[in-house]
Amino acid sequence: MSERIIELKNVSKQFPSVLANDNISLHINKGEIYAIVGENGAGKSTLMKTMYGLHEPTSGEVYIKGEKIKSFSPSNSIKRGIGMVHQHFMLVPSFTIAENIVLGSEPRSKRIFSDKKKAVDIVKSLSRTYGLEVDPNAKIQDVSVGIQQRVEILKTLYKGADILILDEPTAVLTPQETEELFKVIKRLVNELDKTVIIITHKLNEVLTISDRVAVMRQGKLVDVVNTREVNEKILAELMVGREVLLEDIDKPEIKGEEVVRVKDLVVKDNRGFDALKGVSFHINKGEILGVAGIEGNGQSELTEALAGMRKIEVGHVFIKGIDATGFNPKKIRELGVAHIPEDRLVTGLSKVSSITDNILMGSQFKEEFCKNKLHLKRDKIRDYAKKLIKKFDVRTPSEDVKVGSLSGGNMQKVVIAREFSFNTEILLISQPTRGVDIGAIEFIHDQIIKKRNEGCAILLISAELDEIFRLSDRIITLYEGKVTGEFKNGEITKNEIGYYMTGNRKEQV
Amino acid sequence: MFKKAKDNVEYLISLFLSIFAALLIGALIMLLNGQNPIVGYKALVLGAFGSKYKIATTFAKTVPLILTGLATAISFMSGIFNIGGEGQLYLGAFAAAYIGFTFTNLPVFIAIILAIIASALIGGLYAYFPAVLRVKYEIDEVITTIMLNSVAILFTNYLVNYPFQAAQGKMGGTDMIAEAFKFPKLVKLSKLNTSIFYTAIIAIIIYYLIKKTPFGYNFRIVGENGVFAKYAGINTKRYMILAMVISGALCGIAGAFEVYGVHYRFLQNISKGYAFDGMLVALIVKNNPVGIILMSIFFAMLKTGSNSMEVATGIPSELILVIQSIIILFIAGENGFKKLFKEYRLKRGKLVK
Amino acid sequence: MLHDVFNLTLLQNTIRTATPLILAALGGLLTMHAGILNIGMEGMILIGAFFGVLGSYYFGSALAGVLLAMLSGLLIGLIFGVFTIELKSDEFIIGIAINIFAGGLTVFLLRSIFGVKGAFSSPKIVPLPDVHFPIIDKLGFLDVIFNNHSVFIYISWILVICVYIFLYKTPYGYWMRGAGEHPECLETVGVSPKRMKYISSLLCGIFCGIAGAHLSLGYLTLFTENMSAGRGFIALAAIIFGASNPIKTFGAALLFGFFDALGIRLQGVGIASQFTQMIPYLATIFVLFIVAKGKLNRKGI
Amino acid sequence: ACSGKENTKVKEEKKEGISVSLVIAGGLGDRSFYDSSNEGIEMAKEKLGIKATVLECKNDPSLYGDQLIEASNRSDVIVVVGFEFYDVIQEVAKEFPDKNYIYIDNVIEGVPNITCIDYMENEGSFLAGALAAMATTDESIEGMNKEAKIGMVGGMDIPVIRNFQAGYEAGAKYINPEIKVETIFAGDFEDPAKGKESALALYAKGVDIVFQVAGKTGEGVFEAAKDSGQYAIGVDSDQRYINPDNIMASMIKGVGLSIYESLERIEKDEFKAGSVYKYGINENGVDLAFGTEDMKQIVTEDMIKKVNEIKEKIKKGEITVPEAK
Ligand SMILES: Nc1ncnc2c1ncn2[C@@H]1O[C@H](COP(=O)(O)OP(=O)(O)OP(=O)(O)O)[C@@H](O)[C@H]1O
Ligand SMILES: Nc1ncnc2c1ncn2[C@@H]1O[C@H](COP(=O)(O)OP(=O)(O)OP(=O)(O)O)[C@@H](O)[C@H]1O
Ligand SMILES: [Mg+2]
Ligand SMILES: [Mg+2]
Repeated sequence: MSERIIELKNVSKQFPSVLANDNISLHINKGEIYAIVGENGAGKSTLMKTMYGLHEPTSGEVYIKGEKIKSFSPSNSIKRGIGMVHQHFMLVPSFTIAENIVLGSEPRSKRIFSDKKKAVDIVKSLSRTYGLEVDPNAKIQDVSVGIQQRVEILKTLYKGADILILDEPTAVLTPQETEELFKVIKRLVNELDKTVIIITHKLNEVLTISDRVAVMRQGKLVDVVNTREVNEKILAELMVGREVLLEDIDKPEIKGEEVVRVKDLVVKDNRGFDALKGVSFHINKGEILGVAGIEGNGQSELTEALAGMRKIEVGHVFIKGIDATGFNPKKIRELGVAHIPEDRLVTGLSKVSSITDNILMGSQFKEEFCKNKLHLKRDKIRDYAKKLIKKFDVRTPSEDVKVGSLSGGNMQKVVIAREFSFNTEILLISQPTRGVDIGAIEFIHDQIIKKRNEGCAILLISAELDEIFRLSDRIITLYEGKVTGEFKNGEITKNEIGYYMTGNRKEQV
Repeated sequence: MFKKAKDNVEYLISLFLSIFAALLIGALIMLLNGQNPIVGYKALVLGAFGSKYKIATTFAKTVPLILTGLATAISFMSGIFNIGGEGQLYLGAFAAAYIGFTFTNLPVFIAIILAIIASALIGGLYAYFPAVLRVKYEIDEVITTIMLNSVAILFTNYLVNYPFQAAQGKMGGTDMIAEAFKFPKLVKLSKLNTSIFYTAIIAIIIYYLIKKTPFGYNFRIVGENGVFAKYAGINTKRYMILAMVISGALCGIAGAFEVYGVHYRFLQNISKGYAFDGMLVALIVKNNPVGIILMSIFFAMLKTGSNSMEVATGIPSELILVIQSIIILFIAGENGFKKLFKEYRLKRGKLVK
Repeated sequence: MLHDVFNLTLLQNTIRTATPLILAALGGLLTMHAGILNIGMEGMILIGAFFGVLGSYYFGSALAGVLLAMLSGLLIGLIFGVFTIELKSDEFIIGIAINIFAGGLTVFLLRSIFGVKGAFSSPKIVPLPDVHFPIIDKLGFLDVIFNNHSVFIYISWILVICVYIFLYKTPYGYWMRGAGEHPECLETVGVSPKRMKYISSLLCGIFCGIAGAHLSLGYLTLFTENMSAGRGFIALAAIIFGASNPIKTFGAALLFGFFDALGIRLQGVGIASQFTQMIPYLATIFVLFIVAKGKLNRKGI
Repeated sequence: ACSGKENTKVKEEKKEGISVSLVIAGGLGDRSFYDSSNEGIEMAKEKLGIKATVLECKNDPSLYGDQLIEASNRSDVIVVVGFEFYDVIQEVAKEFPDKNYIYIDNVIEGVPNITCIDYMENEGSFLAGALAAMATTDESIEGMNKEAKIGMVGGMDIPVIRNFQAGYEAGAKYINPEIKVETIFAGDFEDPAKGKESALALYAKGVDIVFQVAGKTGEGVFEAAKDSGQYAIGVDSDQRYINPDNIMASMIKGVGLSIYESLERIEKDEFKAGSVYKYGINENGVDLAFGTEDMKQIVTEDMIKKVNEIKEKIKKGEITVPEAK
């Protein structure tokens, strides 16, 4: 029998209003890749944080390398060789990548000074070794989430952890990047004898990478299975408690007029460089236009520009025939646009406000909730919030809970619930299912299709090619701020589209 | 917005416990200083509520606290920090006084309305500048408002010592406002006057604005997450400026009430930090309008009471300041104490779903 | 006339006026970096000023005064820390409470220890020494401006450099800034953000204690009630002005000192004193405006 | 038995003397104005056996009324110190017609139970100005330069302080019409550092004597004098003791004395309530003091003599001292 590198005995974690982990016992063997799956809010992150020492369990015992943990703290865990990549980035925005990677264990000169040069060198060589390219001197606030994810992984590698906990590391990676990461993980395990615990909502990834899978549901450990013995369907069923079918969806043809037209759009990114260099496209009524592209090729800037949140330098945006170039978000919304932003924590939600308050946003002046544009109808609002929570299956003890205390997937559902309920004709959707469990993905996809079938013109941006292919009627590829190809869904395969996403034009194929 | 009654009760309980703990420490200090705490606290309470006059005096002191407290609440909740209430109050007071001693022939009703409008306008305007600097030029409003306090106080100081110096009695103030304009007193000798009714009306309006209207909701969301508010279509800049202007106007009105209800003229040191006291009050109750009223009464009680406490028991007023600051510390720590207690209970208690 | 206003003593005066601000601001900017806005500096300075005088008077040594002031600052910083960090209380409230506390406590102790009210001065209070650099004796204007200042004026310059190095060149500085910007992140890399916040708050107390001791033992040799006279707030303004960067904050404090000195000197020229006293405040706003406008313009390009 | 005890107590009180409250606008410990008023009360306690309480308002206008009423409720005679009480005292005195109010530093006429004592600061500071003007050109005094330039540091730019300033300038000009008198207002009565900076700025301009009229801010003026080896003139009380080497004289306002005298008159039933007393040089209400016997004088005998001559001339009306507008 192989060595049990981590063992949990009857671990429970109680938050004031939630029992996040309920009497969990499991063990992880040295040198294995152990996957954890479960719905949003099942308690996966909490369990990982407990292993990492960020939480102290309310009851139960944790053994690392055979030793019982008495004092829970990340610094002790780091000493014991545990590293963790968190679901929500743990990076200081104003520091450079190198500074972030070495934070907490900086290379020093003369014992008290931090040695910046050495840090940069270390990062360079780490990048090279693991094939995770980053610019050590770039500031975190200026780089894309994909890069930030790499930085997170480099951070744990730098600390020399032999147990790696990865909480949804692939959520924001492109398929190529995921593939790269998995190579790295395999190498770490096979050649360097490390142990990896990985949380992911993508069941195909689980099957590709892991040796064993633990399934969690509502705080409990439902089952631990050998990966070889299961398939996606079984896992999904274990997770959600019912059958989940992410099969091709039926999309009736809708003949609709043009609703959105974008002409020669030029937009700058946060650092002042051109992020979009003359992008043009249109979207028709009842059509989903998918934008495929590797993270950081202008997708974020595109949605922001369309939503009125980023200055348009050159070019025009027409919405329903009206020149909406330079409109602010309010005016854009008044034209009938709803928007699911890429960054739900900062843009899409107010974490310190209640779910009700988050859902009310945008409807506060509507006659339904507000008499004479002056008096909010509390009861109506509360009922509405309850209704949406139920309809969109937000897992929460009550509608008064602050959004910040929800699990990631449930936060996303709050945004979707609000924006999809506006009854708008146009939807800008960015990464709708990032970090969302498979049951919820099915649900969100259904909602998007429903919107489309109702005649909505939808712009869909996603790092998930599967998602793009599953939902879109038409697909454009974006590379370095330019459109490199446009296809009807079905004209092209997932493999072929990769060429366009890496800068090759149609002619060259 | 939709806070549960249970939370409120819990808050009140822990608030009282905190105050109680602070009073215990205060008692200890008095004991160490050789005074009898029971006598001291009795004098404090009697000093604040012991007679009709004392009660009136206590309530009179709530007026500027409530107004500046509400002013703080609306600006802080919108994520823009008006620390300039003191300056706005001075300018508002002067503007109101100016109307009162210049247009002495106006009908009373008109004069008072005019004075209140003038004070609100000038207070609001004086808050408008730092707000615009913040919103358009990203200049921190905490600095500018602190600086503008000094400027306003110096400027009014100039006005009352040069162009508008009182004709009689080397007052360091303007002339008196017309006799007819003075707000009637409610209790003989005390400073309690009809401005408390106006204050109540203003408090109700602000309460309604903050708690019941979509605008109040917008103010709050702008303060809680400006990016989100902007994304959702709120003109955050406008709301921030508006919050600041309302805040300044309230401070200006507080100044007008000091003139028309208390001193009947502008005095060069008309406020000794009312705006800061009001800020404290608002912060303690987390910008809750009803809380501001209650906490203002508590602070006014401390002020009137401690005055009598000093005279009656010989406990030096400095010591009372120390005790007061401990009370403030403990009230501010209320939430923290509660959390620590809950965590402790959680550790020993049973698991619940 | 102009000569009376713009002369070397103006710069001398600038340096003297700025020093208490600099010392306090160095502390305040540490808490600022650690994510705590400290408006209790006013009270911390006052406490430092009192205990500086107390220590110097009783032990007959200015050093003892400074040490006692630092110790008192440390304690008050600890109180500040416990409430803002441990109990997560609103830092505004705690700051104001500390100011009230300091005002009351110093007056109370003044009366119970020295038996006086208002002011205490005595030949037994040993002042901090002035420092004389013979090398720049002969250098004319440099001598006037930079020589013969109280010792903490020079120390404050060294401290500016030290704090700068601490913040930007040592790991601890990174941790402190990380604690303010993203405490959870710091925690996950094994450094306690709470501890960094505590350290910042204790250091702030110590720095403000030194600022107070400098005020009551270096700048003056006495204690009077409320002698901090708003310096804590101006220091805060300097911190915000200087974007919490020690060098820029130093510059902001000097700027304020300069305009204050200018205001004093402009009184001779026939402007009502209230207007000359406004100069430092208006000038600060004006400079902020120019700087901000420049920044926006640059962004525009 | 119980009531008997109380009776004796009341009797004792009566025997002890009248009950007095001192209400001051600022706080004790300024080592000048308010402290001087308290000295009068202390003296009356000792010599007349009065019972007294002090109520401070700490410059908080919202307390003026409260403290005055509190005082009126507890005492027969209320001594009110500070021009700031102008309004409240009129309001309160009306409500307590059988109480006696002695009001210091302002003038209210025609109220039967308010007796005012107002000081002619300008006359006192005239003497200070004259003395400074004589000394500043006398190089035999260590540290003086030939230039005829003297200075003043005022707390705030308010009428009372400007009255000091008017007399000071007139006195200086009386000695030397060519003299330059520079005034700086620190803008604060509680900031000694600012006072020091203001005085240093004056000294740097060639001023060698600075007259401080600035409360606690003035403490900084004394320090500046000490540090730069130059001179200061104190105010309100005889402040030479603070630093006899650099404080050459003090212009004194006889607040304590006049309060004591008023209380004495009340004890002897000679008090004329409702009148206004102007205390100038003639009434010994203001004066220039040179410290105690054991202190070495900074100024010369001749100068003191000259000051006394000027005093006489003011008394006789040969010199009229201007007031501030
Ligand atoms: N700090 C906290 N305070 C209170 N409740 C919390 C806290 N952290 C998590 N929870 C709650 O605990 C439960 C489990 O959350 P957790 O983040 O572990 O879920 P998860 O399985 O990682 O979900 P996801 O897939 O969405 O990331 C959720 O109901 C969540 O709301
Ligand atoms: N959704 C809405 N429905 C009706 N009235 C609204 C709505 N949103 C805002 N208002 C009105 O707009 C005014 C200001 O609100 P807000 O700042 O949100 O919009 P705005 O300033 O008009 O925006 P902008 O100037 O960017 O177009 C208020 O008078 C309010 O009545
Ligand atoms: Mg999670
Ligand atoms: Mg001379």
